[in-house]
Amino acid sequence: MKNWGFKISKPRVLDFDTANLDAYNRLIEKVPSAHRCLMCGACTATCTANLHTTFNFRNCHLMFRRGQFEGLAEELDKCMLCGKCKLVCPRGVNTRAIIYNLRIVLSDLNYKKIEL
Amino acid sequence: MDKKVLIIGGGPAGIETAYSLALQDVKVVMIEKDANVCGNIQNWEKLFPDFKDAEEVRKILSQKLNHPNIEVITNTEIKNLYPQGNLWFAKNDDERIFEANAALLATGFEVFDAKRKEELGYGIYDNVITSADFEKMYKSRKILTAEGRVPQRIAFLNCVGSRDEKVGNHYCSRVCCINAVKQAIEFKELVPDAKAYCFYMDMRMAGQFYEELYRKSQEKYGVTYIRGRTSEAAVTRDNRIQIKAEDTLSALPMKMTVDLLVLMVGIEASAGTTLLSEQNDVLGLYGFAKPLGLYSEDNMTTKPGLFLAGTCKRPLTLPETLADARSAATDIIKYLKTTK
Amino acid sequence: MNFHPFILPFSLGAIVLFAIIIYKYVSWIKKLDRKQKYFVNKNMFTFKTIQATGEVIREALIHRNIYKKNPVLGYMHMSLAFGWFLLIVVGKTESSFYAGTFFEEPWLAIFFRYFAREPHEYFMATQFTFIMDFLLLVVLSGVLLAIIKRMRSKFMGMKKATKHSTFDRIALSALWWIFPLRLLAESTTAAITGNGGFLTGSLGNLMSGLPVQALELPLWWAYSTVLFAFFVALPFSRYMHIPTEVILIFLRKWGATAGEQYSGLSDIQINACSRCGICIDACQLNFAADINNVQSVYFIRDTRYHNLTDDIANNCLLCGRCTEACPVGIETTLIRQQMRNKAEIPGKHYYDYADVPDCNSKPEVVYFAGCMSHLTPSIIISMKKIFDAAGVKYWFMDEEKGLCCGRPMRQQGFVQQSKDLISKNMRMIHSSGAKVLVTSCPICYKSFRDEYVLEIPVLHHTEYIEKLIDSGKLELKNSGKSIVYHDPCELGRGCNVYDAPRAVLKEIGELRTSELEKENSLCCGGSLSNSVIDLATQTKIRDHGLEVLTASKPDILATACPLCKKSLVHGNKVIVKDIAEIVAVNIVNKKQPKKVQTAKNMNEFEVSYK
Amino acid sequence: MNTIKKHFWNEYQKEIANDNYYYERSCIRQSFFPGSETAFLKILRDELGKKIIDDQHQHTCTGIGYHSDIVQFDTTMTICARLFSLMSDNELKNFVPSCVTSFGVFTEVVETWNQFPEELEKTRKFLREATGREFKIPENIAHPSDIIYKYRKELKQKMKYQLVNHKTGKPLRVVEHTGCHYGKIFSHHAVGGAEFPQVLAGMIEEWGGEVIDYPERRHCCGFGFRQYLVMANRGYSVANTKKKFESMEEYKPDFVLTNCPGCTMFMDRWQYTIAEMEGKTYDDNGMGIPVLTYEELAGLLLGYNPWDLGLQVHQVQSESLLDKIGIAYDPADKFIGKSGKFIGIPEKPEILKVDYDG
Repeated sequence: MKNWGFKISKPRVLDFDTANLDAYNRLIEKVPSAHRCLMCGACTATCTANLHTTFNFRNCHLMFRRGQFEGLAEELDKCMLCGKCKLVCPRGVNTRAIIYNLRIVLSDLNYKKIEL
Repeated sequence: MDKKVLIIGGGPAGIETAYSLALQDVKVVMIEKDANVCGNIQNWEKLFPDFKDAEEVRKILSQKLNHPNIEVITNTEIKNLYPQGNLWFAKNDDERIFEANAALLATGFEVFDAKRKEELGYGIYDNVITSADFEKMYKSRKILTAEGRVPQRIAFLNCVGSRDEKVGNHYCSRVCCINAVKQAIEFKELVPDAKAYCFYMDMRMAGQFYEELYRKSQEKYGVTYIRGRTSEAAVTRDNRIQIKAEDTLSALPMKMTVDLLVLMVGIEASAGTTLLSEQNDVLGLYGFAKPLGLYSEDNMTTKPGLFLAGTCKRPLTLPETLADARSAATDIIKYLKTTK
Repeated sequence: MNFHPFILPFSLGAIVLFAIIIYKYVSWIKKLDRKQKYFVNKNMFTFKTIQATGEVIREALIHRNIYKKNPVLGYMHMSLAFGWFLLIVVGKTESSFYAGTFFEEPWLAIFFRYFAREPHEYFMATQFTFIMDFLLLVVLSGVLLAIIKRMRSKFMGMKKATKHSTFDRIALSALWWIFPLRLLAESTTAAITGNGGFLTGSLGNLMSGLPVQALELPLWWAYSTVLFAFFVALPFSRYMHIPTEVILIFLRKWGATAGEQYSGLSDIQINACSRCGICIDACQLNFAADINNVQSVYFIRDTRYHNLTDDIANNCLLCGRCTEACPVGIETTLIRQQMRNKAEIPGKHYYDYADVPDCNSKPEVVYFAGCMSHLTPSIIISMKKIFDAAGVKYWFMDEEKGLCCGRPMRQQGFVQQSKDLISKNMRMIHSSGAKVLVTSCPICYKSFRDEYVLEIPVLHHTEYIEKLIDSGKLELKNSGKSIVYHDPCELGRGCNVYDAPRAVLKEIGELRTSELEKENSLCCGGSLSNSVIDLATQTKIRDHGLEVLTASKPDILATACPLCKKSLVHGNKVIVKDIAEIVAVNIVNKKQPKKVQTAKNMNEFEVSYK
Repeated sequence: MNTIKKHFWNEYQKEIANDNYYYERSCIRQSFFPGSETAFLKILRDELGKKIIDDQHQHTCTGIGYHSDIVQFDTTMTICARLFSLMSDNELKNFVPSCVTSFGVFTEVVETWNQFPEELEKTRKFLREATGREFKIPENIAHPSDIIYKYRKELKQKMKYQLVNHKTGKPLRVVEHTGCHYGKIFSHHAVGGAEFPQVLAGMIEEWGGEVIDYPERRHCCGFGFRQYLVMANRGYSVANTKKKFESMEEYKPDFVLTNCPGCTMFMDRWQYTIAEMEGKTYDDNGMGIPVLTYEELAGLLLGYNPWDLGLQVHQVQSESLLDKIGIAYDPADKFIGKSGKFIGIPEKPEILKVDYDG
């Protein structure tokens, strides 16, 4: 392969025409309450992991909803499943189940290789 | 007209209906559980969106009660309301019985008890207050921390007890957003150098002049609005309050230490509303009374002769409540004319 | 030789049955994990084995546990199991006497009346005939009860009966037919030969008008054939619990328990499930939320037949009520955790980002509030007050930078992640050099007790407060308020802490009881472990629980778990307080200066834990 | 094009001089697409009979340096002024810059002088001090594509071929791409303005082709001056080209027509880069979509020899297009230069398919 000294920049646009928006349906099957999220960020605010690192559950959920999977699995690994976020959600979204099921859906989508 | 109407609740809705009925020669008995009339606006100092003195409104409303057709009974809490034949009866704890041709529920609202959101620390930390507490403080034009300091940084949290499935209140209380804007401006007028922040999920500025006031608060008073629901408050060593939210627009978790935290408590059905609605099978969602229909039947109930006015039905602003009260009076008169 | 071709189905079935059972036994034992094998080797030749034998008789034959829970159901099981067992034992003895040797044809005992046609002169022939008839009557009464139970489960005091699989149906139908057919076959023979007892003989007399000669052989064939059907279906049906329960009792007595990974013991436990359905009645999802296809019995069935779905594995509060109720003693919640989520990556460090602080002070106590307690700041503030009032020097380990205890990950099946968190927390705890670890969260408490290897004792704050009261460090006044205590699942059933919270509450108020307490207490609905149900379902469970708890209209509903508190408070029905909060407002100010704990005191403290 | 659009672009018309042009050449076209400018002069002189001066004293307009923030605007104005004085030397008033960047620069300079007369005075002073020259502002500045557009009908009369697939009889599907600096700086100096540039579309439609209207039609070719020139930004440059091609791909264009040196260059050459980097081409055959200048296209249709027009030095080879139109060509002559000497065969790309064996 030639060394070009540069790479084609990835577009930063959210392309709703090409993004994988169907994966979200698989999450909804498992956690129907995910629909109700109004992106208030209460979950991110209370997150225990946030005492140590920046982890934004709301944004992960949103990115997944928008079909943006890159780096998501690694990001979700920061979660400790402690469930505080579930307690503060004003819309009764089962945030903890979202994370747990996101891990499964993402690994099914091959965004995370399972090394054994 | 030789008819009598029983009005339960001496707040703005009750007074306005009473006066409208009195003008039409209907005898009115208005029963208030507290010592004073005017209900929740007694606790308010200024009103949104025009900063009108609540005192003025109270004066006007109280004067209306001087009408000879109106009898005001205070310190009497109705515990039982029931129809018998074409008449309506109301009883208090002392078994005192009131009788009338029609009854109006104007039992209004109570502010949400912020202690139920323990994570926000109301009743646990000294420097967490509610919007109602703010209003009381503002009467003396002194917004101070528990230690008597002038706050240099204040935060208003919207949707405390509203739009929250965890406390069972799915609805929007309608008044808190604009109230937060009003109180933030009041605070900034008192302490121009201080910083005021307002945390919101959505800013709902649907009333007339609301958007203008919102804009003014940003432009003239520099109030900062942060889109993110605050989910936790903790106390610092110096008794300030550290809150955690996500600044959702920058997608970053944030924390902020403030001198005073104001919880914009929502509207909940009052205990009387729930009790009397339940007795008469007109209990709707969240403890509010349920009108017969949403449109022309908004003041009527399934029970002939039982009418509703004001915030016993749902969260309403003061002007909406007064308009609703007058419309209830029209329906009551129509009813009185057609029934024996 | 006493032979007739009709014995062939029975013999074949018996051979198949024993072959399969032996194969299964061997493969399960091979699959036991290291810890379980260690316990087996250690305790196999001890008194425990004799104890286990006793238990086998009590449980597998007499069914004492079921009897205690439901006498009619207990009798049904006992009459079938113990009755049949005695039929075999007595029948074998009888046939040995008849044949004059212990090594007679193995099938002789089973078809004895057919072969022993003339009233033979063998030892105690009349007595044997009487006993055998009596035993058959006992078994038949059990069968009758079983049929009634199937038809009308309410009659047996059970709300829900388990739904059955195909093998279950075959085995069950066969089981129902074995003894009526045996009765008919023996009675026809008795009618022909007159070798019957009070039951078979009488029935034989009644049948004298029938063509008994023609009926005799077909009935014996039918008897043998249903035995074949039962034996062959048994290993694949729920009746596998009969041979499996025996091995489970031995393993349990030897000290083996379910570990974090699915093992041979888990296999044994799921095979030991008789699908009696008692767990369905115990489950709140069933009686408070009308979800009745996810209970342990179904979970275990699906696990056994390898068609477990995530939705069933995850739809459980892990409250432990079913474990408590299970007559066989299957560790249902632990096995459920083993079966949850297999997609994990061994050896990966998940929480490297965690920058956990070491303790700089030299505290007596490490206090770990737990994640959830940060949403109930009142509990934290109360604990601080209590520590201060008792003059205890403590380190609030997760005040600023806490980590999760690891149990939520474990409950969801992510063992590796859980271990990562545990090792980080252990380092912090040990860095303090404290003598005791106190936590406010029962979930953390359970984790500290069961999954951590700690050098210091761990106490839930209710236990700790009790110690403080007992040692005179904390003086409380009685508030005179009436209090009902809600047992948090993880503290009560999880850690067997029932008395300490009650002892503390008795000091500060009038403790009232509620209908379902201690082992039978209800889950508040706030359990994190169920990732399937939504808020509306949780609310149903909570409201039902509140109904039970507030039946006596107490002033305060006390609990000892931030999650329970949060859940119950939102019910908005009664004042809900954590025990720590009630204690904190009822401390009597002794006005004694805060003094530093002496080493002597600390030692006393230590002794009292161990 | 629907009627509303048509109505809309008609508001943007410009005055294009009839005759007597001063030609200002492009810096880069002569090396990248050497046949184009020659063809233009030939068309003007031979086909249309116009007078156009191709001055040997001319020089850069500073466009690339100016848009890369290297050359100051004062310098640019002075250098442009010298070019205008050269035009004045030839007693001409109609300025025709070959390059779209230059067209933008000259328009901007003249517009500046109109708005700020003091700048004009300053420039006169600078030019005088530096060279002793005086200059007149051109009466008309038109891009060569404007002139071809203006005479598209006349040229059509002389054309041997049409933009029609000679086998199927269907019009060829063409992507037109006007350089950003043609209409996006001063839309009233462009035929059709910035939104509906008509200059190339008009030629295509007149000569029998069909213009493809695709979503990213107005998007930049990707050059972007410093985006390409600074290597750290180059990924951004190619990303924009990729975006354009992704957008046009499903319309299956037969070729791309451009009027700007940079656009021709980058839409042609980046196809090679994208193919080599990602293995992706935007046609069905892996050969890329030919990119032509309007002069090359006019020359082809007029029957000029494709190799004289310089099509062999394009990255994406155009034989497939010639076959579609039915233009006769001799493959053996492809790499024989004007002098009759063999000019060598370019290295063969790894992924992008070409007709030659390099």
